[in-house]
Parts: sequence; structure tokens; C-alpha cells
Amino acid sequence: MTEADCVECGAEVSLHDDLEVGEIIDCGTCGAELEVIDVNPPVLDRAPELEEDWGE
Amino acid sequence: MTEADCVECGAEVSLHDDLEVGEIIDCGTCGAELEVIDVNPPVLDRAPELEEDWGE
Amino acid sequence: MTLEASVVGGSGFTGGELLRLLSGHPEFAVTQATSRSYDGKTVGSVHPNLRGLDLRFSDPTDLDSVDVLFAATPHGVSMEQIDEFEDAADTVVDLSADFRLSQESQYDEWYDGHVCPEYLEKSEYALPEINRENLPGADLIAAGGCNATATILGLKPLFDADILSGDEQVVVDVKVGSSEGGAGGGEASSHPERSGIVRPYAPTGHRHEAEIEEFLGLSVSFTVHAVDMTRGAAATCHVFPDGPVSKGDLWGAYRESYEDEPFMRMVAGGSGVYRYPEPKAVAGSNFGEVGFEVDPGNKRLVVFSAIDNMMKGSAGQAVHAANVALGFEETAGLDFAGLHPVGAP
Amino acid sequence: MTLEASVVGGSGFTGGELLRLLSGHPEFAVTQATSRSYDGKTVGSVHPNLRGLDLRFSDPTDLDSVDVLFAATPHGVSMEQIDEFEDAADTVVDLSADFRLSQESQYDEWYDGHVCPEYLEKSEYALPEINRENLPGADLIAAGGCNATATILGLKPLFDADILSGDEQVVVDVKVGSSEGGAGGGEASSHPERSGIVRPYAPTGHRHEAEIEEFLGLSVSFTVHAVDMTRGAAATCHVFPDGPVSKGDLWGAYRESYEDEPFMRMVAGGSGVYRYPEPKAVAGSNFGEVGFEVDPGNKRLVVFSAIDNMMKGSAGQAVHAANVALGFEETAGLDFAGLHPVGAP
Amino acid sequence: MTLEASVVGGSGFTGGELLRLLSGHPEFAVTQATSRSYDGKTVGSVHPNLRGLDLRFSDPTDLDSVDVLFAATPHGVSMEQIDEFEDAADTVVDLSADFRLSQESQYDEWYDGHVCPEYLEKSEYALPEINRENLPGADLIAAGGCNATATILGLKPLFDADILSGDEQVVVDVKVGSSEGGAGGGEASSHPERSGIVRPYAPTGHRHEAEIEEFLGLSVSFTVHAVDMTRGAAATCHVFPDGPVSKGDLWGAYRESYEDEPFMRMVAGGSGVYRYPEPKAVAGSNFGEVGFEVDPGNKRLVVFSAIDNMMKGSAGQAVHAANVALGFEETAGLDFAGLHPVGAP
Amino acid sequence: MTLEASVVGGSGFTGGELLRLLSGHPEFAVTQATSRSYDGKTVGSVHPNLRGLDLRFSDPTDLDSVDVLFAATPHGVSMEQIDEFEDAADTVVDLSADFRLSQESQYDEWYDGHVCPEYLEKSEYALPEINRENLPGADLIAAGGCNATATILGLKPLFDADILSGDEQVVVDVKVGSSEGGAGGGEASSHPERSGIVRPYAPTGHRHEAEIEEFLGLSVSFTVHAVDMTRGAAATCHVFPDGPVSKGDLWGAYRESYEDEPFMRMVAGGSGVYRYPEPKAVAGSNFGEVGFEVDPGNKRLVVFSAIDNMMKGSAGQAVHAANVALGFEETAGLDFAGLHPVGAP
Ligand SMILES: NC(=O)c1ccc[n+]([C@@H]2O[C@H](COP(=O)([O-])OP(=O)(O)OC[C@H]3O[C@@H](n4cnc5c(N)ncnc54)[C@H](OP(=O)(O)O)[C@@H]3O)[C@@H](O)[C@H]2O)c1
Ligand SMILES: NC(=O)c1ccc[n+]([C@@H]2O[C@H](COP(=O)([O-])OP(=O)(O)OC[C@H]3O[C@@H](n4cnc5c(N)ncnc54)[C@H](OP(=O)(O)O)[C@@H]3O)[C@@H](O)[C@H]2O)c1
Ligand SMILES: NC(=O)c1ccc[n+]([C@@H]2O[C@H](COP(=O)([O-])OP(=O)(O)OC[C@H]3O[C@@H](n4cnc5c(N)ncnc54)[C@H](OP(=O)(O)O)[C@@H]3O)[C@@H](O)[C@H]2O)c1
Ligand SMILES: NC(=O)c1ccc[n+]([C@@H]2O[C@H](COP(=O)([O-])OP(=O)(O)OC[C@H]3O[C@@H](n4cnc5c(N)ncnc54)[C@H](OP(=O)(O)O)[C@@H]3O)[C@@H](O)[C@H]2O)c1
Ligand SMILES: [Zn+2]
Ligand SMILES: [Zn+2]
Repeated sequence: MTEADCVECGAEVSLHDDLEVGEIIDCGTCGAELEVIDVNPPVLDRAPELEEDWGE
Repeated sequence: MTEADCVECGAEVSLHDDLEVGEIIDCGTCGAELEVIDVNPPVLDRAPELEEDWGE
Repeated sequence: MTLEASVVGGSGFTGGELLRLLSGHPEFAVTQATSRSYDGKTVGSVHPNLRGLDLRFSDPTDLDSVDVLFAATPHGVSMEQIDEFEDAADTVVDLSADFRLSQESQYDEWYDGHVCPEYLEKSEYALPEINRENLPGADLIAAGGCNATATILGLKPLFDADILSGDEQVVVDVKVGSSEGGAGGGEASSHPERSGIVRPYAPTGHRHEAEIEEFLGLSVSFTVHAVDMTRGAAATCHVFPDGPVSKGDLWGAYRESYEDEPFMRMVAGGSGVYRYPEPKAVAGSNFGEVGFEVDPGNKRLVVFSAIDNMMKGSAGQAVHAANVALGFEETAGLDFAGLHPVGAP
Repeated sequence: MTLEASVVGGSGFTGGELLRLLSGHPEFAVTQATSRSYDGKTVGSVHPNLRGLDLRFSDPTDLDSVDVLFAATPHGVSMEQIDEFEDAADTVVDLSADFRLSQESQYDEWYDGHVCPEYLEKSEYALPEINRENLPGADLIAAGGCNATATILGLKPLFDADILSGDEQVVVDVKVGSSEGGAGGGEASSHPERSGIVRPYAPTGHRHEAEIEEFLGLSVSFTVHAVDMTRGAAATCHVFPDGPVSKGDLWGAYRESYEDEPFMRMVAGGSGVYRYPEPKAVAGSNFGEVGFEVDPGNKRLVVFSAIDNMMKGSAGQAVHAANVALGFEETAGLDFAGLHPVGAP
Repeated sequence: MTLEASVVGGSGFTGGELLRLLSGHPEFAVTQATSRSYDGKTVGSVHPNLRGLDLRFSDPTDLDSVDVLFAATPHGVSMEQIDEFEDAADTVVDLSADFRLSQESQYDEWYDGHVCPEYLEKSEYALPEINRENLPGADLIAAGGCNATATILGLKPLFDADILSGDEQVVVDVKVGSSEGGAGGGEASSHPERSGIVRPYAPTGHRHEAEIEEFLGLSVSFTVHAVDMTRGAAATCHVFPDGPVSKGDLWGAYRESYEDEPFMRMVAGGSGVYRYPEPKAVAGSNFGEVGFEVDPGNKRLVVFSAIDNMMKGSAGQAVHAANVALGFEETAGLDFAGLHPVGAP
Repeated sequence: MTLEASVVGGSGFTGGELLRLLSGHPEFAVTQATSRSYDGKTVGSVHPNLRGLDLRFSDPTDLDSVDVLFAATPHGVSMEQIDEFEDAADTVVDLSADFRLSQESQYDEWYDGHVCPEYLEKSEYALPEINRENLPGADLIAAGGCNATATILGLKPLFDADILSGDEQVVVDVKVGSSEGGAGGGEASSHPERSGIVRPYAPTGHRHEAEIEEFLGLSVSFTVHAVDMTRGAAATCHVFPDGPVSKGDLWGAYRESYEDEPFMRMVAGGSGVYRYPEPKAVAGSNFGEVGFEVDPGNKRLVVFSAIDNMMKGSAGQAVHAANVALGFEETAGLDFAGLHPVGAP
């Protein structure tokens, strides 16, 4: 397993091995949706925000 | 029925006829406990605070 | 002589309240309630309290001619259909945000723009406590947002009495019930996920800030929490005025503003269980409660305000405004006192 | 011409409901509300929904002369004071159990005896759905128990239609809210201990069995649970009739009994969220809902019945009966439809 | 030596409980949790109590090889995928109804048939209190339905003690919380519509009747109500035995059956607030409470039974059964005692 | 080697939590739980979740010799009995306010004075997140107030990171559950009056302001509301720092302070239902959640903090501190993760 830093909160995000460019993962600390920009070495960026409805 | 001004909030407090000095009434607007100091004309003052427990 | 009224969006939460209020109103007869999803079904099949009402939902594309049309649709619908609404009725009362603000630019900033900005100038804000004089004869009325209404009602007397001028720092911390989200609702408003919560649902940037700024001229630091009740909005305003203010000053200010208001109650201390405004003390009614306390150590005033979001915060406010606009008794159809005790209404 | 009314026990839960109903009633003016603990305080200091009422509690030892006296005191108080009540008023409507049963022996068996059994014969049970014909002109009226009312309303049509004769096995499983216990309350009804519960509070031997037996001639297996709501009583009656009964038979029976009743609604299937009787669909109103389902495999009928314990189950029933007794419009003062949505009212 | 476990349906309510229990279990390590909708997301993003767990959901089409696979999917899913499950794991514990009953015909009658009836014979019902002796070494285990579990636990001692034989009349009136419906939920389970209710959601014909008949040999008159809590199932069994039964007989019967059971508690009277079984007294724990009262006048016994539907009623029961099947300490991973006070858990 | 522990005030709410935690703790054996009102009764008769515990309440006048005595009595009791407590135990952990502040003058200002001010200097504040280094070997430990704890945990990282210095304006708006009031409770905390509320119960002048000032050096504008949950305290801190602060700065600050804390979780955005701290996400557990959002338009930071008042806010904090003081694993006895879903715990 490799790791990369979350661009939102700076926490380490553990990444599975068969990571693919374009994949979206969430940061376990801050919950940010992160897009895999590159895989070797892994680079993450904030995924385009889906304006999600959240009740009320 | 006579009336007097509440010393807390200034609202008119309606008083019954056989009012007695020392009687405690509450103001219908602000809820303050008012003591009847004099009856003719009626004079009200804030009643000594009973530190009431109010839950929590 | 009874006026005819219709409700567009009658299957929703505030639409149901409008139907309840209007069908019990001495001056109105409800002739139409629209719903696309429940077209043809009885009103009582959606709103169980209205099982006695002999009325079925019909499609909003085919609007009856009425004296007054009430629209209780999501933001954006009324601005698209305002011409049809105006064709169908002499007076339109809209519960959405579509006609609350006066400038197109505000819709650009806070919403997704506006499709008929020419109506913004002519529409009147419904809240009689701040706009009574402009309502008579109005033909487009915009009911306020519930959180904005609670806040405005709480703070307005401080402006009337020159305790605030608009430059002061004010934090508004709001607590609201689940009906604010309207019928339907996704996972976050399912019972297991939503019960028992204190959930920051609009930490910053809530759209009602615009409305408050529009009507009070005050920029507020606004945060909204969802809590476990169905009806109710409670605003706690933490206010930092320039100079010292006594509790007597506050009583003076609030009495001056609200003493003659038929739906405003002041509650600020006293004995008993209910010593400050509480949403459950007004639930189901059109009353608003305001109260306050002074905190000299922190040079702060704390103002509390409580309403039923679907009554004073929307449907009740709309009917109140219509009463004023049409010259009816202000309290007509709005005389329900609320309940005690009541759980989480 | 308005009649004068007083409420003894006005600071309690059902007393508060009486004050709310009577102060909004077109035919009554409330002149007195008694309370020993809150003597001299405003009614609104106890019942926050009645802050607009200009009335103070007074001591029950000094009763005004009125046309109608409503007593909302704990069991045993009215029987002690019935002579004073009758002196003070032409008509007495009592919400306690003191005058519901007809035989002194029943009070010996189910309560702690009776001090004025001579009144038992002349008192009339308030529930118009089963005793309307005897109410006009009655001068002592006894409002039913809330759980008994729910049960009687649920089962009565089965007797009217000869589906039940009184020998059948009937299990009644009741769920009630916290207001049934009245104001005050000890540790078991504190919020932390009572919220979220399904608590068997009367597993067997509930006193309302006596009332049900008195008015239906049926001995029921009765169990009451406290659940997390404030208002409401829901009775589920599991009924084992002698022969097969179809759903059509049931609709016939219930329509026959309740079609013309102004406060009874039938709810038994259909679509939507509310398909059977539910207390929250009637909360705050004087409506009673009844519904049913057949279970042929178990030769069972299931009858559901839901009321607001403080309305149809006591104060509302009392006002309804007074309306009938005094020749008023039956629904006078009782037109509130209830709310939707509503949380746990 | 730790065993590897996976949870299919890990994003659901009982799946979340399994993940909580297994990740705190001394003998298991969780290696996979599946979800189609949350594929790739952290478990903590769905189950906030598990934010500390370093695990992401993965797709159920790609199952890890594990020692034990727990399936927490809706009815019908496991029977379709049982071969994949058996390939992936030595032991399969299924929380759905798919393998609870023994006859294909029962699935034809109560469900929509079965696609792999050959598994019905080999699967073992999970509830140790009635099937402990068959669990060791079982490789397909079917956790019971929550309402059935509550009912079976309540009534079983009456059969063990020959107080019931199976021909008697038994009415079971169940009250359940909102988590029983699983995650997601439509309009009826939205907070405004579902809070504060007593809603008859299965008046007759509930599928758990089949399970109760299968394991007790008793046909019950079964009705289920939804009430305002999130966790919990409470069954009130109204039992009409042939001859007289004393409370002493009942204590004897229940102690005989449950005295040595690590998760069963008897509560039948006494002082204090909690005198009979209550779901909130066991919420979050794997305990089941049973209690009873006699009603000689009606020749009735009333039996109360309370569990947490997601613990003793499914995930907890599943882990308990796995403990027995695999020879672990029975209480391993299940030692949480529950909370006091607790609101509506 | 197991240490012996006793709980004075074992029949109360936090006393019950202590008994639950200590009886499941690997390093402690509970030998005594006191109660004057329940002297001689089983612990399970008051705390139904502890029915499995073989322990009876005894009178507090006769204290066992133990290693650690936990006191969970109302304010004022421990300061009267501290000598007896110290005689009975090597280590005393007190949950009341009696030993939290360092100066007698603070007790004069905020409480009713102090009877043994000489102990104030030697007592240590329990919250490990701010006082871990002073706990080892401490023999008098004072667990923090729940509202103060929530506030301190929320704001401390801003001081650590020099975002705040102590002169800034900070409004703290707290929402709490009913267990904060302890067992017993009067009319205001009865279920009908307290359910569904948003009640300003401490508008100004809450005593916890003193504690916050003591440990952060910050004077806060503090207001507390009671809301409808049983467990939980949520603090919303509206913070006005001197210069601009980005969300990245905040993540840096909070990670720096809490990354290695076993009981602190950061939640500030993301997807899913639970995006910010919520009391129900930590209910029953010793976790604290903190989160934040920036509001550049108002030059404001909003900080959210959520704890279970009876765990991280008192009993859990006390056990955590005892673990540190005695050199145990910090999380010993505190490993319960909390539940999902959970209603209003
Ligand atoms: N809930 C509150 O407390 C509250 C307070 C203040 C203001 N408001 C405002 O009041 C309005 C209504 O809110 P609500 O809570 O009542 O919402 P709701 O429960 O979601 O109801 C919306 C209603 O509008 C109808 N509708 C939706 N889209 C429509 C369309 N394109 N054309 C015609 N009808 C449409 C819906 O029925 P069909 O889909 O079946 O047609 C439904 O009857 C909103 O603008 C809201 O912001 C609400
Ligand atoms: N709650 C229900 O849902 C319900 C339903 C059906 C029937 N009922 C019946 O209605 C009656 C009232 O119930 P509740 O729930 O309203 O009770 P409650 O809330 O306890 O109120 C009782 C009232 O009676 C007064 N009172 C008590 N003892 C008195 C005495 N000796 N003389 C004069 N006044 C006295 C109390 O005020 P002070 O102590 O200040 O004088 C209070 O105002 C009871 O008989 C009850 O069985 C209640
Ligand atoms: N809730 C209770 O109290 C309770 C009690 C006793 C028994 N049970 C039984 O336990 C089972 C689970 O109930 P629940 O309440 O936990 O349900 P739930 O919350 O709806 O969760 C269902 C889970 O199954 C997954 N899933 C759905 N369809 C699937 C498919 N075709 N293939 C693979 N995964 C699928 C879902 O995730 P994705 O859709 O993201 O894959 C989700 O994780 C049901 O059979 C229920 O009858 C529940
Ligand atoms: N509840 C919370 O969330 C919370 C949070 C933080 C801090 N605290 C603090 O923790 C302490 C306990 O709170 P709580 O909520 O658990 O209170 P509680 O539920 O009222 O319990 C108080 C306990 O103290 C006993 N007690 C009362 N007076 C006593 C005396 N004079 N001598 C000996 N025992 C006495 C009581 O039992 P008997 O009367 O039967 O002896 C009872 O067991 C308080 O100081 C409170 O401020 C509570
Ligand atoms: Zn991150
Ligand atoms: Zn006043």
C-alpha cells in the first residue's frame, strides 16, 4: 500500500495498489473527495465539487 | 379593576379589587414577580428574588 | 363575500398549511390545490389532518381563475411561472425566495440569478411587522424565509430604538426543525439519521443572510443547526451594541415595537418552565415570541426569537399578509393558540 | 348569549386544554380558573400558549357562580366537592373517573370506593358517540377515560352491527403519550428516563377495563404501554369474532356507526403514508380515527383507534358533550383540524 | 489466531453493526466490507462511529477469501449469490430471511419462492437460545428476524415448561424502531412523517409469523407497530393458556430456560423505573429482556420481550452464533452493557 | 494487578456511567457504590443496563478503603467530604466543580465560596488533551464541566497555533441534552415539558465561563440551550480572529493538536450525512469531535465541537484521566465506539 498527502487537510491517505488515474477517493480524515492525477508516484487533487444536496 | 405599571417591563398590570399590601403577583407580560407596596393608589415593586431551580 | 383561493404546490408542507388555514378562513374558499405527483388524489391522502376536506389535487399546468393564488413551490418555480400566476389571479402570494429581494444582483450573488427581475421592484415582503404599510393593495407578495423571519423579528426593535445602527457585530445561531426541508427528503432526513441530532447544516453562507441584510441593513454572522423537532425555528442573536444597554431599555424597545402587534409576544424571564422564547410554545400557531437578556460582562445582549417555520415563518405569514393586503381582519383564519403541553410538534 | 364557565384544576394538563377550548369557544366566557399552587399567577405563566389570556388562577375554595363548571382534578377530588360544584354551577362536567361508572360496587372493586354514590345514577357519560341521546339537559356529565374512549370508539361499531355480542375474546393493546400522566410527574416521567421508551406501564388490571365493560358489556384483556409521544392514545384491538367477517362487512359496520359523526374518521388502507389510524394525525384536534384489517388465517379482526388523550380523550370530549347538553352546535369551539406534518405532539 | 471476516452489505444498518462488532472482536480481523454505492469510500464516511477504522468499501462482485463471510443484504440477494459466498468463505452467516425456514413451500407461501432450496436443509438458525446444539461446525447460519426473535425469546420458556403446547391462542403486538427498515427509506420514514408515531405498519400477515411457527410450532396473531425510537423491538405476547398459571410458575419456567444464558435477563416487577422489559434498557447491547405478568380475570398471561433489533435481533445474534459455531467464548466481542440513561437510541 | 475503586454518588447519572466503565475496565474492580436513597438496593434496580453487576448501593457515610475513589456528587458535596475521601483512597477523582478552579476568589465569584481552598492548588484538571503532563501521580483530579470541556476542546488548537491570543471576541452557543441535569429533575425536565424543545436555559452567566477562562485565558460570551436529546453537548464557537485564516491553516492547527490524541476526531466537511461534529456520532463513547468552517465575509471562524456530556464530558474523562494518572493504557475501559444509527441517545 502506498500513501499520499490529502490536499485539503494534509493527512496521509492510504492508497490501494491498483490505483488508476481519474479514480476518486475520499480522505479518511477530512472526507474530501480526491481525484488521482498521477499514479507513480501518486498525486491527488481535489475532485470537482458535486454540489450535493444535504437535506433541509 | 385598577391597574399599575410593572416596574420590570413597564406594561400595565391589571389588579383585582381586594388587593393587599405584601401580596405577590406576576406581570402578565414579563412574568416578573411583583410585590404590592401600597394599595391606594397601588404601587408595585420587584419581589425579592427566589433563586429558583429551573432544571438542568 | 368569500374570495376564491388556490394553492400551487398543495402537496408540500407549507402548501398543506396553506390549505389548512385557508379552508378554515372566514373570507376564503379554496377551489384548487395542485400537485403533479398526487394529481387526482384527495388532499387528505397526503395531509391526514385534512381528511375532512372535499378537494382533490389537480395539475399545475391547468390553473383555475381565482382571486388569490398562493404558491408554495421550491425556489425557482414561481419566477418561471409568474406570468401564468398573474393571469390566473388578482393577487399572488409566493412562499419561495423568488420575489423577496429587491435587486437582480442579489439573486446573482446568493441564488442562481433571476429570470424576471422586473417583478422584484413591485413585489412586497409579506412580514407585516416590518412592511404592513405597503401591503394593502399589493398584488405580488413574497413571504419571508423562516430563519430570516425569526432573525428579523428578534432584531428589529433594536433598530427601531436606535440601539443598533447596522455596523455592530451580530452572531445569529439558529436551530430548526425537520419540516424546514420540505416533504420528500433524502437519507440525511430519514428518521434514523435525523432524530436526536444537533447538526450544523449551514455553517456559513446561508442564503437568508441576504434577506436579513436587505431588511435590517445588517450583515450577520449566520449559522444554522438542525435539531430534533419537526416544526420550529429558534434564533439566538448575540449582539454587541456600542454602548451599555439595560434590561429596562430592552423592555422599552420591544414593547414599543410589538405591544400592538397581534402575533408578537415578549417573554424574557419570570418564573415557570417557559421563561424565554421557545418554538414549542408557538408551534402550530402564527405567534412569534421574542425575548432578551443582558450580559454586561461581555458587553453583549442575547436576543431569543422563536416561530413555527411553517406558520409565522411561511404559510401563516402569507395568510397574515393577505389579510392585510385585502383589508380583512388581521387575525382572520389565524386564531389557533397553540398547544400545551406539546411534545416535538 | 354567552355562558359563563369555570375550570377547577386549571393549572393541570386537561385543565389547560379546557381553558384553551373555552376561551376560543363562541358560546362561553371563562370567568375562573383555579389552582392552589399557582394562586394569583397568570394562566399564561403555566400554559405558554395562553399568554394572551387575561386571567389569573384563583383558589378552588372560593368558587365563582357560573353556568358551567368544568372540573379537571385528580380522581377523588370531585366526589368530595360535588356539592360545592353543584352549588356554584347549573351544569357540572367532570373529567375524572368519579362519576363515570353507575354502581358503587364498581368503585369498590376498581377504585377506593365512593363517597357520594347517589350521584352515580344521575351522571351521564360524556362520549356523544355512545350517549348523545342522554346528554341534552344533563347537569352532571362525566368525561370518559382516554384509554377507555379509544377502545370504546374502536369496538362499538362491531356491537352495533352484531359482529360482537360481548362473549368474544378481545385483547386491547394500548400505546399512550406522556401527557396522560398529568402535570408534575416523578422520576419515571423525567425526560431522560421517559424518552424513547416502550414501557409496559399497566400490564394488567387497568381501571379503564371497568369503563369498557360498563359501556360495551365486554370484558377485555387490557394492557397499556407508554411510548415516546406527549399527546395521543392508540388502541389496537385484537378481536376474535364467532364467524367469518369480511372487510366489506367492517366498512359497512363502521360507516353505519360513524358516517354522520362530526368527529369520527375511518382510515383503513389506501395509499400514502397514513393508512391506518395514528395519534399524530389527530393530535391537538377532537377527531377520533378508527380503522381495521381482517386476518382470516387467525380468525381475527384487528381494530385500530387513535385519539388525542387530552382532546377526544378528555377536554375535547367534555366540551363536545357540553355542546350537546346545552344545545349548541356540536363542533362549536372544536374546529381545529390538527397539523401536518407534526413531530411528536 | 485471528480469523478473517468480511461483510457483504457493509454500508447498511446491520452491516455497520457487524463492522463495529467484528472490528472490536478479539478473534476476528475484518478484511473486506462491500458496498456498490459507496465503493472506494471509507467506512467512516457512512458509519460515523467507525471513523477510526482504516477500511474502504469495495465492490461485492470481487469477494476476498476469508474464514467467515457475513451477509447483510436485503432478502433475495444471498440466495442468488450463495455459491459465490460459499466459495469465498468457510463459514457463511446470513442476516436475511433467505435461509431461515426449512421448506421451499414456506418461501412460496410467505416470500416469492426460493432459488436454491437445497441449502435450506443444511442451514442452521442462529439464535443460540433455541439452537445452540446445532451451531458448532455449521457452515451456513441464518440469523433470525428481529420481530421473530423477540417473540420466540418471549414465548419459548412457556413451551419448555409445558405451559403452552402450540394450540393456544396467542396475540403478539410488536413495537419497533425505525432502523428496522434499513438505510435509505422513503417518505414514510422521513423524520417529519415518522417522528412521534404509533403507526400500524404490518396489521396482519407479517412474514415473521412463518419463522415463529417454524420454531415454536405455534400460529400467532401478529401485528407490528412502528413507534418513535431508532433501535429496538418490543413484543407483547397476550397468551391464553389452558389452565391457571401462577407468577411463581412463570418465574420457574423462565429461570429454567434462561438462568444460564449469557444474554438473557428476566425483569418482571420490582421497584424503580424499569420494571418490565424495555428496548431502551438493552439498546446497543446483545441482551434480551423477558418478563411477564398474570391476569387471572382474563385467564391471560402477558409476556414482554425487548431486544435491540440490530443486535440480538440481527448482527449481535449473528456474531453470537458465529462464536458458538467456531468455538469462541460466547460473549466475545459482545460485552457492551448498554447505556443509562439513554434517550431513544 | 487490579485496583479497587469505589463510586460515591453511584445512583446518579454520571455515577452510573462510572460504574459501567469501571466494571468493564481491565484494571479496576468496583467494590463500593454509594447512595443514600437506594441504600441496600442492587445497582441494576437503578441502572437497568447494569443488571448483570452483583453489587448493592451502600451508605456514603461508611466508605470502603480503596485505591481510587470516584465522586459523582452535586457541587458542594466533595469539598465538604474531601478529607474522608482522601482517607479512604490514595487517588480521588471528583466529577463536580469543587476542585476545577485554582483560586478561592473564583469560587466566591462564580459559586458560593469554598470550604477547603487549600486543596485547589494541588488538584489537577482531568482533561488529558490540555493537562496530560500533570496527571501522572496526581492524587486529586477534577473532571471538567461538560460544556466547558466541549468549548475548550473546540478552541484550544486555535491557541496552540497562535490563531487566537485571548483578546478576541468569541461567542459560544451550546446545545445540551437532558442528562446534563442529573437524575431526578423537576417539572421543567418532565417529558411533556422537555421534549421537542429549544430552550435557552442559561442565557448568560453560566458558571462554566470561569473554567474556560481559567484554561484558555479567554473570556467568552456563553449561552446554553437545552434541546431534545438525552446525551450530548455541542458547542458552536463563533470566533473572530485578528487576521485572515484559511481552512488549510485550520486543518494544520487541529491536526497538530489532535492527530495523536486517542479520543479526538476531526470532521469538517466531506460528503455523507455526518459532515461536521455531532453529539449523536459520539454518544456513549469517549470520543470528542471537532470541526470548523471559515466565513471570510464576516471575518469569522465557526468551530463545532461535540461530546457525550456523561463520557468525554465527565465520567469518561474521569476514567481517561485516571488511566493517565495511574500509568494504564490511556484507552483502557474506554473502547466502545458508539453506535450507528442511533436515535437520540
Ligand atoms: N418548509 C418551510 O418551513 C418553509 C419555510 C419558509 C419558506 N419555505 C418555502 O416555501 C416553498 C415550499 O416549501 P415546502 O417546504 O412546502 O416544500 P415541499 O414540501 O417540497 O413542497 C413543494 C411543493 O411544490 C410542488 N412542486 C415542486 N416542483 C414544482 C413545479 N416545478 N411546478 C409546480 N409545482 C411544483 C410539489 O408538488 P408536486 O411535485 O407533486 O407538484 C409540492 O407540492 C419553498 O420555496 C420554500 O423555500 C418553506
Ligand atoms: N391527562 C389526560 O390525558 C387525561 C385523560 C382523561 C382523563 N383525565 C382525568 O382528568 C383529570 C385531570 O387530569 P390531568 O392530567 O389534567 O391532571 P393534572 O395535570 O395533574 O392536573 C390536576 C389539576 O387539579 C388541581 N388539583 C389537584 N388536587 C386538587 C384538589 N384537591 N382540589 C382542587 N384542585 C386540585 C391541580 O392544581 P393545584 O394542585 O395547583 O390546585 C391541577 O390544576 C384526572 O382526573 C384525570 O384522570 C386526564
Ligand atoms: N435492520 C434490521 O433491524 C434487521 C433486523 C433483522 C434482519 N435484518 C435483515 O438484514 C438484512 C440487511 O438489513 P439492513 O437493515 O441492514 O438493510 P440496509 O440498511 O438496507 O442495507 C443493505 C445492504 O446491502 C447492500 N446491498 C443491497 N442490495 C445488494 C445486492 N444486490 N448485492 C450486494 N449488496 C447489496 C447495500 O449496499 P449497496 O446497495 O451500496 O451495495 C447495503 O449495504 C436484510 O435482509 C434484513 O431483512 C435487518
Ligand atoms: N450529568 C452530567 O452530564 C455532568 C457532566 C459533567 C459534570 N457533572 C457533575 O457530576 C456530578 C454528578 O452529576 P450527576 O448528573 O451524576 O448528578 P445526579 O444524577 O443528580 O447524581 C448525584 C449523585 O450524588 C448522590 N448524592 C447527592 N447528594 C449527596 C450527598 N450529600 N452525599 C453523598 N451523595 C450524595 C446521589 O445519590 P443519593 O442522593 O441517593 O445519595 C446521586 O447518586 C455533579 O457535580 C455534576 O455537576 C455532571
Ligand atoms: Zn483530508
Ligand atoms: Zn412586566
